[in-house]
Amino acid sequence: MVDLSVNLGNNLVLKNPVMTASGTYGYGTEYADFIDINQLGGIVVKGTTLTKREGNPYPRMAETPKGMLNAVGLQNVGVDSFIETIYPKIKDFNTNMLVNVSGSTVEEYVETARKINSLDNIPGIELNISCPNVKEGGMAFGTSCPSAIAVTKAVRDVYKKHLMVKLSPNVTDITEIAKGVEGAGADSVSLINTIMGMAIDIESQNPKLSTITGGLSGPCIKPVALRMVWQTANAINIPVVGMGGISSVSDAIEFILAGASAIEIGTANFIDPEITIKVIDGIEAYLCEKGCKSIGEITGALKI
Amino acid sequence: MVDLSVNLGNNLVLKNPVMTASGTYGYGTEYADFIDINQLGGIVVKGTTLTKREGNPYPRMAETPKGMLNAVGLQNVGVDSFIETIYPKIKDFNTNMLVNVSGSTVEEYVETARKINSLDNIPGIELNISCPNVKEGGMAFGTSCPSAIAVTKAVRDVYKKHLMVKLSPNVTDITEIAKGVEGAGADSVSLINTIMGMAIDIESQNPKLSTITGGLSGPCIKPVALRMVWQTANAINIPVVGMGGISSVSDAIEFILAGASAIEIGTANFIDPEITIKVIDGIEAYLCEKGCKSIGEITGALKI
Amino acid sequence: MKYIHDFTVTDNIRQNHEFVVLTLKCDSTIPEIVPGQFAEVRVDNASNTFLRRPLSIHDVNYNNNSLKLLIQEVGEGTKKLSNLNKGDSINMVYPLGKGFTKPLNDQKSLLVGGGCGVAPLLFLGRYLVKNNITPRFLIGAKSSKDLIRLDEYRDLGEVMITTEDGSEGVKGFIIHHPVLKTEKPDFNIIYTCGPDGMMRVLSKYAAKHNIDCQVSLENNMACGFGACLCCVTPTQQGHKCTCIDGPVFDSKYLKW
Amino acid sequence: MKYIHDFTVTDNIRQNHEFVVLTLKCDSTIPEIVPGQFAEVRVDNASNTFLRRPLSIHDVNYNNNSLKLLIQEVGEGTKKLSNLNKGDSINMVYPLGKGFTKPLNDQKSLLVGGGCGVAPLLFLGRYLVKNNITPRFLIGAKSSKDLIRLDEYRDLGEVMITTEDGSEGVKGFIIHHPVLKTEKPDFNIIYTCGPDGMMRVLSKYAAKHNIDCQVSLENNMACGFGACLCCVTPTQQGHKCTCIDGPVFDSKYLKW
Ligand SMILES: Cc1cc2nc3c(=O)[nH]c(=O)nc-3n(C[C@H](O)[C@H](O)[C@H](O)COP(=O)(O)OP(=O)(O)OC[C@H]3O[C@@H](n4cnc5c(N)ncnc54)[C@H](O)[C@@H]3O)c2cc1C
Ligand SMILES: Cc1cc2nc3c(=O)[nH]c(=O)nc-3n(C[C@H](O)[C@H](O)[C@H](O)COP(=O)(O)OP(=O)(O)OC[C@H]3O[C@@H](n4cnc5c(N)ncnc54)[C@H](O)[C@@H]3O)c2cc1C
Ligand SMILES: Cc1cc2nc3c(=O)[nH]c(=O)nc-3n(C[C@H](O)[C@H](O)[C@H](O)COP(=O)(O)O)c2cc1C
Ligand SMILES: Cc1cc2nc3c(=O)[nH]c(=O)nc-3n(C[C@H](O)[C@H](O)[C@H](O)COP(=O)(O)O)c2cc1C
Ligand code: FES
Ligand code: FES
Repeated sequence: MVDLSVNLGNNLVLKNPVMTASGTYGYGTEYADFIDINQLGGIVVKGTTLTKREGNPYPRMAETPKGMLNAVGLQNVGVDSFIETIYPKIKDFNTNMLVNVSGSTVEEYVETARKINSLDNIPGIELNISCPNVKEGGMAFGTSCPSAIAVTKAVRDVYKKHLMVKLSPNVTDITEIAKGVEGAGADSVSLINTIMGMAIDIESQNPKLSTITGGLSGPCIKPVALRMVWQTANAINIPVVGMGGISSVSDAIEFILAGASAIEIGTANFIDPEITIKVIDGIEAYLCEKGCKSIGEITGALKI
Repeated sequence: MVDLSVNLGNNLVLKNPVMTASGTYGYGTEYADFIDINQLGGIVVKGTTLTKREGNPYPRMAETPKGMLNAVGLQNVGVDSFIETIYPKIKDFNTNMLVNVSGSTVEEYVETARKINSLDNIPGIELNISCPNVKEGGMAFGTSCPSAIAVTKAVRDVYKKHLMVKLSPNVTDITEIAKGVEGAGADSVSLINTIMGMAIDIESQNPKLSTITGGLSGPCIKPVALRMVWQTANAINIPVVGMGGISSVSDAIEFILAGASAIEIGTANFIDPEITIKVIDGIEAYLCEKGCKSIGEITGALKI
Repeated sequence: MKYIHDFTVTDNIRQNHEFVVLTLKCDSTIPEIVPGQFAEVRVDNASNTFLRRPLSIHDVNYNNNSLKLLIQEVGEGTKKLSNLNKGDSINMVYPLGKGFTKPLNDQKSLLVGGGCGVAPLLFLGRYLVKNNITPRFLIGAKSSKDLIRLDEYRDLGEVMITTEDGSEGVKGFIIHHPVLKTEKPDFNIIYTCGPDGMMRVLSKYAAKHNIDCQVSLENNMACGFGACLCCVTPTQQGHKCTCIDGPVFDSKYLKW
Repeated sequence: MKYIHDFTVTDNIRQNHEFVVLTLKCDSTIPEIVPGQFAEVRVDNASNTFLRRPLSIHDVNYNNNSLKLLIQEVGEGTKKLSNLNKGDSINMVYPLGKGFTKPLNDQKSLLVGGGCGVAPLLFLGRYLVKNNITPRFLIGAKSSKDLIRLDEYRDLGEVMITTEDGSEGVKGFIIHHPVLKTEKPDFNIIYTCGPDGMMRVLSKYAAKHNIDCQVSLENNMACGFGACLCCVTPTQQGHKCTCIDGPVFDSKYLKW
C-alpha cells in the first residue's frame, strides 16, 4: 500500500493530494451523482464574498484552443447565506471542504474569513487574491506585492485555521508575491488562478464575453502553470498546491515532480466528471510502478 | 479591390498586414518551395546578436496542448556573418525584411542595430527585449520598464529606420512597458513573444527542455496574446503588430479588430507552410464580405 | 440521477444539407428522461473542440435503451457528431436540466419550434400524447428544404408551417401565422424552442394573451450540471443557471 | 524541391502489435526521393497532437506515385496514423532532409537497424541493389515477434538477426553479432538507423575499425525544414539541424 496522504500544515491533512478547484466544482454536491466525493483529498468550494453577488452578465464563457475563458465574476450567495443554507449540507462530507474567499477591500476579506473561522468543519480557506473577473479588486491584490502582503496579514490575524493563499499568474515574478504572503503568515499557497485572456466573434465583431476579458483555464495554460509552480516551490518553504490545466494522471504527476505537495483539478471536471478519481488511482499506480512508498518521495523530485 | 496595405510609420509600408514571426521563418528562404514569399507583408528574420551564438543544448522543444515550448536560445551566425553571407541572398526579396535584434547588454543591442542601420534593404528592426530563453538578458530588458526604456532609447539614437520593439507577455502590465518604449522613441511595438512555460517527462522525471523552462507559442496562447494586444492598442498611439497563436484567417481578424495594424504568424507555419497566403486571401475575402474598402476600416473596430 | 454512459451509434440518417438524426443505443439501462432535458455529448477525434456539446433528447425508446439526437451542423463539434457512423461510440452525460412541465389536463397546447429547436418538441409531443393531450405544432423555417421529419410530427398532431420565402406553409415568420393572429388564442399553453428572437416574440404574445409559455434556452455551457455558473440567464430571482434551473423556463420568470 | 501533397491510403497492413505499413498514393507526381529522407505527416482528427510527425520514407514506387511508411505506434500521433483506413487522406510535407549517400563502387555495406529505425533501410537496400551493391542487413529486436517484413529485406540481401531474448538469431544486442566480432570487418561502410545507444556503439565500432558510418538521427522536430532550429545535434562544426543537415550524418562529424 502506498501512502497518498499529504500534510499541508496547520491541521490540514489530505487523504490524497487531489483537490478540486474553486469555481469549477460548485459545492461538491454537483458531482455526487458521478463519483463518491468523499474520496477526494479536498474540495474548494465556490468563491465566497461578504455579500451576495450576481456576477457578470451573460455571456460568461468562450471556448478557446484546449481551454476556455470564463467571466463568472464571483456569483455567490454571500457568506451568511453560505453558513446558513449551504454549510449544513456539506459539513459532514468526509473530505476537506475549503472555502475560497474573495473580496474587494481588505475589510471584506477579513470579515468573510472571520465568519468562516467559526465553522467547525471547514479546516481552511483559500484566499483568492487573483480573480481577474471582477472590477473592484481580487486580482489587484494578487498582482502587487504590498497589497498581497497586507490582505494576507489582515486575514491571518482573524483566521486561525489553514490559510492557503491563491496566487495570480498575471504577474512578472510570481515568486516575489509567494515570498510576500509566506512572510505574511500564509500556511500554503495555491497556484495558478486563470490567466487573463480574450476572444472576439469576428462575425458580430463583439467580444465573446460580456466583460471583454476573462480568465483562461484548461490544458492550454498547463505549461505556464507548471513553470510557476516549479519556480514557487523553489522559492518558498511552505507547501505549494499546484493547478492549471491538469486533466490527466500524467499532468498531475508533472506538478508534483515540480514541487506541488497537492494539486487541484478545475476545468477538466467539466469534460470528465470522474477525472479526479482517475487521477487519484493513477498517482497510486505510478508510485507503485516507481517503487515509492509515499507520495512525498516524488514531491519536487524533478531531476535537473 | 480592397486595399490591404498598411503604413506602420517611419517608411515601413507593408503591402498587406501579414508578416512572419522571428525564429519561426528562418530567413524566409526555407519557405520558398511552398509559397511565393514576395507576397508577404514582411518577414522578420531570426533573432540576431552581435556575435555568433550556438544556442541552447538539445532538447529544445516539447509539444504541449495546442502549442509548443521552445528553448532555441537565439542560435544565429552573428550580425557580421549575417551581413556578409545572408543579407546578399535576401536583400532583393520584394517584401519587407526586418531583422530581429537581440542582446545581453545595451551595448550589444546598440552595436548590432548600428550595423544593420547601414543595410539599404532592411527597412526596420524588431528589437527583441523579450526572449525567455537566454540566461544573460533578453527578457530581463522587457520585463522592467526602466530597462526597456533604456535599451530602446540607446538603440533609437543609432538606428534611424523603423524601430519596432517586441514586448514580453511575462509581465504584470504590458501597457506600462508599451508606453515606456513609445516614449523612448519606438516607431511601433510588436507582441507577444512567447510565455515562459515548462514540461516534464514523468517517466524519466527530467524536464523536457535542456533549459528546464522555455517559451510557449501556438494557439494555446492566443487568448492571452489577443488580450494584451487589445490592452496595448488602447494604451499607446504608435501602431501595434499583433501575434501569438495566429493560425487561421479568423484568428488574424480577431487581432486586427482588437487593434493590431499588422500581424505576425509564427508556429502555425510549421504545421501549414502555406498558412500566410491563406490568411492574406482570407482577410481580403472578409473585407469584401463586410463591404470594407481598406484594412484600416476594421483595425481596432471591436464593438464594445 | 445523472449518468455518464457510452452509447453506440446504430443509425445516422441525414435529413438535409445541415441536419442529421443519430440513433444511439446504450448497454446500460437508460434512466427516465423528461422532454426538454439534454445531454452533454463528448466530441472525440476532433482537433478543435474542447468542451462537451449540449444537445436535446429528440426521442427515447426505453424498450431497447435507445435514444435519438437531432443535430444541426454549425461548427466543428456538431460536424464531427453528425459524421459518426454506425458502430461508432459516443459518450454522454445525461439527462440534464429541467424539462418541460406537463400542462394541466384541460390545457390546449401549441408547440413552436425553429431551427434545431424542433429537436425536443418531438419527444415532448409523444409525451403529451401519452398524457392524452393532442399536441399542435407550429414550425418555422427559412425555406421548405429546411423542414425536416414533418411526418414524425404529423403522426402526433396537426403541423402548421411558416417559411420565410413562402416555399411551404405561410410566408413569413412564426408570429405571422394565422394561428397566432386570432383575437383569442385557441390554446392556453405554448412550448417553444428555437432562436432567441422567436422565443421572445412568443413570450410577449403569451404575456399579452395571458397564457402560459415555456421556453427552452440554448445558452453557452461549460459543464451542463450546475458546477461552473457560465450559463446564466437573468430571471426575476437573479441569475439562474440554464443547465440546472432550465433549459426550460416559464417565460414570465425570465427577465426578457 | 519540397512539396505539400495529399495522399490517399490504399493499404494498411498490420505487421504486429505495434507496427503497420501504410501504402499511400498521390494524385500529383511524386518527386525523386533519396533513401533516408523523411516526410512531415499531418495528424488529422486527433485531440492531443499539435505538430506534424516526422516519418521516414520506407519504400517508393515512382511508377504509380505511391510510397510506403512503416509506423511504430508510440503515442497518439502514430496511433492515429496507424489506424487510418483505405481511402483516408493524409497530408505530407516531403521529401525532407539529406538522405544516405551512395557508397563508392567497391564498398561493401552493412545496414543496421533497430525498432522503427529499420524503416529507411528497405528503401536504402533497394537503392543499393539498383546501384549494383548487394546490401547486407543486421536487424536487432527485443524478441522474434518484433521482427517484421523480413522477407522484403531478404529479397534484397542477407539478413542477420539479434534478439535480446534469443528467440531468433543471435541472443543479445546488435553489437554481439559475430559479424561485428571479427578481427577485420568484411564490410567498409555501415548505414544505421535506430535507438541512439545502438548507433553510438556502431559509430565507435566504425571509428575503431576506421570504416565509414552513416547514422540517421531521430531528434524531436517542430518544422522539419530548417525554420525553427529545434532539432539540432552537436557536430564538429557546432549545432546542426537534424532536419536539413541530416537526419543522416557521417558519424565522424557528430560530437558523440
Ligand atoms: C440545452 C441545449 C440544447 C441544445 N439542443 C440542440 C439540439 O438538439 N440539436 C442541435 O443541433 N443543437 C442543439 N443545441 C445547440 C448546440 O449545443 C450547439 O449548436 C453546439 O454546441 C455548437 O457546437 P459546434 O462545435 O458545432 O459549434 P461551435 O460554434 O464551434 O461551438 C463553439 C462553442 O460555442 C458553444 N455553442 C455554440 N453555439 C451554441 C448554442 N447554440 N448553444 C449552446 N452552445 C453553443 C459550443 O458548445 C462551443 O463551446 C442545444 C444547446 C443547448 C444549450
Ligand atoms: C527523421 C525521422 C524519421 C523517423 N522515421 C520514423 C519511421 O519511419 N517510423 C516510425 O515509426 N517513427 C519514425 N520516427 C519517429 C517518430 O517521428 C515518432 O515516433 C513520432 O513523432 C511520435 O509521435 P507520437 O505522437 O506517436 O508520440 P508522442 O510521444 O505523443 O509524441 C510527442 C512529441 O514528441 C515527438 N517525438 C516523440 N518521439 C519522437 C521520436 N522518436 N523522434 C522524433 N520526435 C519524436 C513527436 O513528434 C511529438 O512532437 C522518425 C523520427 C524522425 C525525426
Ligand atoms: C468557470 C470557472 C470559475 C472559476 N471561479 C473561481 C473562483 O471563484 N475562485 C477562484 O479562486 N478561482 C476560480 N476559478 C479558477 C480555478 O479555480 C483554477 O484556478 C483555474 O481554472 C485553473 O485551473 P484549471 O485549468 O484546472 O481549471 C474558476 C475557473 C473557472 C473555469
Ligand atoms: C522555435 C521558435 C523560435 C523563436 N525565436 C524567436 C527569436 O529569435 N526572436 C523573437 O523575438 N521571437 C522568437 N520566437 C517567438 C515568435 O516570434 C513569436 O513571438 C511567438 O512564437 C508567438 O507567436 P506564434 O504563437 O504565432 O508562434 C520564437 C518562437 C519559436 C516557436
Ligand atoms: S453550464 Fe456550468 S453551470 Fe450551467
Ligand atoms: S525541425 Fe525545425 S529546424 Fe529542424
